Amino acid sequence: MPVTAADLRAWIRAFAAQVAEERAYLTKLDSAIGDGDHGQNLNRGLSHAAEGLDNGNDDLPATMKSVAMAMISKTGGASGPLYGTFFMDAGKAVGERPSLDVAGVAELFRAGLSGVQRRGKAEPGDKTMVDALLPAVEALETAAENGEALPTALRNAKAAAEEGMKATTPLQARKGRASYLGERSKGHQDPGATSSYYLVAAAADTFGSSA
Amino acid sequence: MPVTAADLRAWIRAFAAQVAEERAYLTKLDSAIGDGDHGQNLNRGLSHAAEGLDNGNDDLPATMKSVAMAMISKTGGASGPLYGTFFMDAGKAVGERPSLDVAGVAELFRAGLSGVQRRGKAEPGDKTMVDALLPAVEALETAAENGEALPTALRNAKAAAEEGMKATTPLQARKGRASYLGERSKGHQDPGATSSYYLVAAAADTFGSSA
Amino acid sequence: MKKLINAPDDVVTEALHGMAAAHPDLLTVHFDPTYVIRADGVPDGKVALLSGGGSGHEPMHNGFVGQGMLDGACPGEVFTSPTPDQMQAATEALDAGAGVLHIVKNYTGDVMNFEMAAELAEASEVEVQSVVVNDDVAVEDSTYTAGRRGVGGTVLIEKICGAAADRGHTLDEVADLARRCNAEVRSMGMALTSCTVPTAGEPTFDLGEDEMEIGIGIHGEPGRQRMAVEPADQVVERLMEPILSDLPFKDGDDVLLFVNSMGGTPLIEVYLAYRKAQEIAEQHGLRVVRNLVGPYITSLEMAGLSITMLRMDDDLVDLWDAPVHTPALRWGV
Amino acid sequence: MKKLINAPDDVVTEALHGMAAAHPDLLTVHFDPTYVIRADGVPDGKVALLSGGGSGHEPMHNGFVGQGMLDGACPGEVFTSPTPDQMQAATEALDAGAGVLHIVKNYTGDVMNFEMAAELAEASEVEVQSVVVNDDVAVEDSTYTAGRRGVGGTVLIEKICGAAADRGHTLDEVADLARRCNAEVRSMGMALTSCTVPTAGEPTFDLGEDEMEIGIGIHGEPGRQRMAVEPADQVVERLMEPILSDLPFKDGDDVLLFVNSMGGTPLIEVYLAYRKAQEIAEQHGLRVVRNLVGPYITSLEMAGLSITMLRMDDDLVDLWDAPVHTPALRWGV
Ligand SMILES: Nc1ncnc2c1ncn2[C@@H]1O[C@H](COP(=O)(O)OP(=O)(O)O)[C@@H](O)[C@H]1O
Ligand SMILES: Nc1ncnc2c1ncn2[C@@H]1O[C@H](COP(=O)(O)OP(=O)(O)O)[C@@H](O)[C@H]1O
Ligand SMILES: [Mg+2]
Ligand SMILES: [Mg+2]
Ligand SMILES: [Mg+2]
Ligand SMILES: [Mg+2]
Repeated sequence: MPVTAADLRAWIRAFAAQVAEERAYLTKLDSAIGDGDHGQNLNRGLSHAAEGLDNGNDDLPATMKSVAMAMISKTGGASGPLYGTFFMDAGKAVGERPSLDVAGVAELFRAGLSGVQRRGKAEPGDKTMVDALLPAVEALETAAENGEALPTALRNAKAAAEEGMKATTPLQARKGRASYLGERSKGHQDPGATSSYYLVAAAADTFGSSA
Repeated sequence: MPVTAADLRAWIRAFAAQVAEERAYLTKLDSAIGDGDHGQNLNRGLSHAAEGLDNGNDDLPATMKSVAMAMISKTGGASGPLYGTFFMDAGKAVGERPSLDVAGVAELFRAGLSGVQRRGKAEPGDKTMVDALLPAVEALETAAENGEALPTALRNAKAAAEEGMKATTPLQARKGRASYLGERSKGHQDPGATSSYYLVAAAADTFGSSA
Repeated sequence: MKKLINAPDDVVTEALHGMAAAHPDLLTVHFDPTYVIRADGVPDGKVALLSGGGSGHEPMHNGFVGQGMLDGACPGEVFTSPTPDQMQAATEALDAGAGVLHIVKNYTGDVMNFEMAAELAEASEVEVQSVVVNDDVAVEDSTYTAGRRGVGGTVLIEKICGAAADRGHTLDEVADLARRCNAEVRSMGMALTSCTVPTAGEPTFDLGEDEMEIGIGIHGEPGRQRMAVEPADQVVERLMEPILSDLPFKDGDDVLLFVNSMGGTPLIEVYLAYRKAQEIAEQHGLRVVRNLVGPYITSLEMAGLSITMLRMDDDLVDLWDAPVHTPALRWGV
Repeated sequence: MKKLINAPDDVVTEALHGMAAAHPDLLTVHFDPTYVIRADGVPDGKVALLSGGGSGHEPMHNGFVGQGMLDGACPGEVFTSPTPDQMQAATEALDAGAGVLHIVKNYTGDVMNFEMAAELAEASEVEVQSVVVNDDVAVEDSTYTAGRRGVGGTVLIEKICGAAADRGHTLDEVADLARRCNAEVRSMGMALTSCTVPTAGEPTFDLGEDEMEIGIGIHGEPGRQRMAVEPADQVVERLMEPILSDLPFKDGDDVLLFVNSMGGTPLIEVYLAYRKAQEIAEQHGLRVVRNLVGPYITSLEMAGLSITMLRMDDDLVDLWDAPVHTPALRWGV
């Protein structure tokens, strides 16, 4: 079954719930190589975003835009504009379609990732959320090419994001606050890559099951 | 042998040495019920006083006055004016005498104590240096009346001062900084009574042995 | 002990050299004996104001030396009263023919040392009056104590009397004004952490991670009560209640509300506390006509807060608003 | 965590209420979206200055809002960049026909959020220029980092550009001046202790009792080096050396020397450090023509120090001396 606006809302709610649960963990990761607020920031933005979904309509881009605006205006920090732009650009990409197939979901994530990169200028390997998002996007695109079903595609994407997230640990940060640490940023998993993995995982757990 | 100006200088040096050695202990006592500077204060005042003795003459009151002035101008806090007045008034009391017998030493300490009480208005039992000085003075006066020798007189005075010092522990302070603590000042030995015991003990150890 | 210092014995002297270097236009620092006086000299015929006390309360008092506040200050060692020779030298340096007011915080050491300085001044023929500030309601004012401590009220009295002296009031008038203010001001403080006297090297008292001291002084003296840490609003209530009831402040009173950091408490928390303090004052029917918020009378790095309230009238407001130009307080100039 | 706060999530809002209550003559605080603007309004035709950033650096930036400095500030959550809607609302509220200068400290979050706000302003037809301050020599300025952080230099730039705007300079001129100052200012900081973000509840980093961090930022980001605590004079040398060599400052230069407390370090230590900093500057042949000493850009209760030096010329001195009237900086008014 294709992804509808209702699924997108379930996705955001699942992402918000996961971040709320792992808030302290995300903040702990950010304390090690940042300033100890990533969990709070995302939780603040996402709880507003999830609230805004309650009076949701069935319009895909409108849903994404309301999430984007909540993220932009309530998150703050680096992650606010980055996730805000993710949802903003993702929403534009899916356009007026009533629902999304695997290719549509891949387009959504690709557009979101491009937004993150346009805004933040991070390259793969810079130890940022890009490092979790890019493998997920690539997994989705491969799955679309190979005609995989949505659950499989998302399972692959989730696994790829998880791997990407873990692979940030040995990296030296070149973007964001962690880059100030130079060599000392090595040996710590990036908080933003971790939350981005949750974003992908939440999609797998919701779109995957609805399919 | 009677007490000469040289003995007074030896006394002050012995007092200064004892305070220098117990500086941390005095400060610890003062941290418990005061502001943690009694050891530093007295050490600063007494090391200047002891230095001033190097170009000492054989004039008793001049010796005492130079100690008084050093204590007043270098100690600070409550103990500076109190010990300063002790030595100032003690010096005036011994006048131009070339040396002191037991009665003279008793007069010296009585005058010093009166100075402390004039300056600080403390009564016995207020948990101050008075509680160590007064028993010592009384012991000296009794010894003088009974015609005791100087070593005995001073041994008695030292024991009395020690007892007075220890007896400050259960008292509630009614003067000085410790009085702010009210009931909570109970159970701690008074730092000033402790240094006053050293003052008496130093006299016993120097006049006593020179006698 | 973690401090940005060199040898513990040199802290006061080195900090004074720093003040002298930073504010040559405002302050002149003398050593041996140590005192700080305004760089521009006391105007002829003006009553001079001198205060002093242990160091470790910065910016008090040195930071309040300049036009319209103190003319001089005698810093002692950390938390240790300065000595009579300092006060005597400063008094003579400051006298511009109209006498010198000694503003003394009520601590045994300060009082006795200033007393001896006043005795010395008698010999030198400089007219001296002394005013003892004792605004701390944490201490019972009875014969069973050394009396109430002088704390936050001192800052306000120094500012207001500085303005009066600037306007040409006589020594008696300025001294009376100081006593009148002292009668109308009350303070109370608390601490979340102890401070560490540099030469002692260890915290003066130990507080558990979940404890606070209510009714502390400004020298790391323990307070009158140790208890579990509470939310800021409750802490502020605990400080305001005895202040309000002691004077007592009455419905309709105009007040100056002064919320002070003990040194280690950052400004964000001081403003947060100010919010509640003003709210309580207003609920009590008071009109907060002036305020002061920040670290003005501190206790080294101690984390904590004190609150001071002074009952105001139009005269006092006018004197408060008068120009002042010192390192720590400046307006109208 | 020991703080004078209520709920950790309410810290910023409650502190802002306190600021509003304490300074109604200077500041107006708006909520939802949150921004602070000068109470007297921006004079017609004057360029407006807006800054902003995470809270926890008090008095920066809210304490610098008023005449002759910032016209407005957008406070974020503690150590978290504010959001574009705050900046957008403040920008519109401030525009007095001559445009709005955004003064942005170089942090990824601040830069991106201000960027989005500027994009929004384009739609609204308010003329906006942005200047990014990046004076922190602790960070290597390379493509391998997010670039140098904006720290102490920001305070000086806000004061100097505020004066220029007050004198009627155009948006382009004020923006140029800000960039010129930014090119001439360098900073470096260190910490003896970590700070604790209220919502995190635990220190951002752990430092042993005998350790310090050199090259820290103002958000509790660990620094570039952890080492044994040294005497203050050596610490000051460690901060001054990279500042002096980076610009580089040259024999005969006039400078403004700014020694800043990170929050928990008391003023006595800041002055002690200032003494050494000025000594080093003078040994280097510099003339310290102006200075600033105290807690102006802090990191909550972090104990530590930062040093900032700005190369001055007569124009800059004149702008520095121009009247300023804000909660935290005031002279000439
Ligand atoms: N330029 C960038 N591009 C992509 N992601 C970035 C960039 N800069 C920072 N990030 C991500 O943002 C995360 C930090 O977010 P957060 O803590 O909310 O913001 P801040 O650093 O402002 O406190 C980092 O872990 C990193 O993954
Ligand atoms: N009024 C007084 N009369 C006699 N002794 C006093 C009085 N006040 C204080 N003292 C003594 O002074 C001691 C404290 O001295 P010190 O620590 O040097 O001064 P301060 O209290 O000013 O820091 C107390 O322990 C007490 O014995
Ligand atoms: Mg962060
Ligand atoms: Mg003491
Ligand atoms: Mg003392
Ligand atoms: Mg942040």
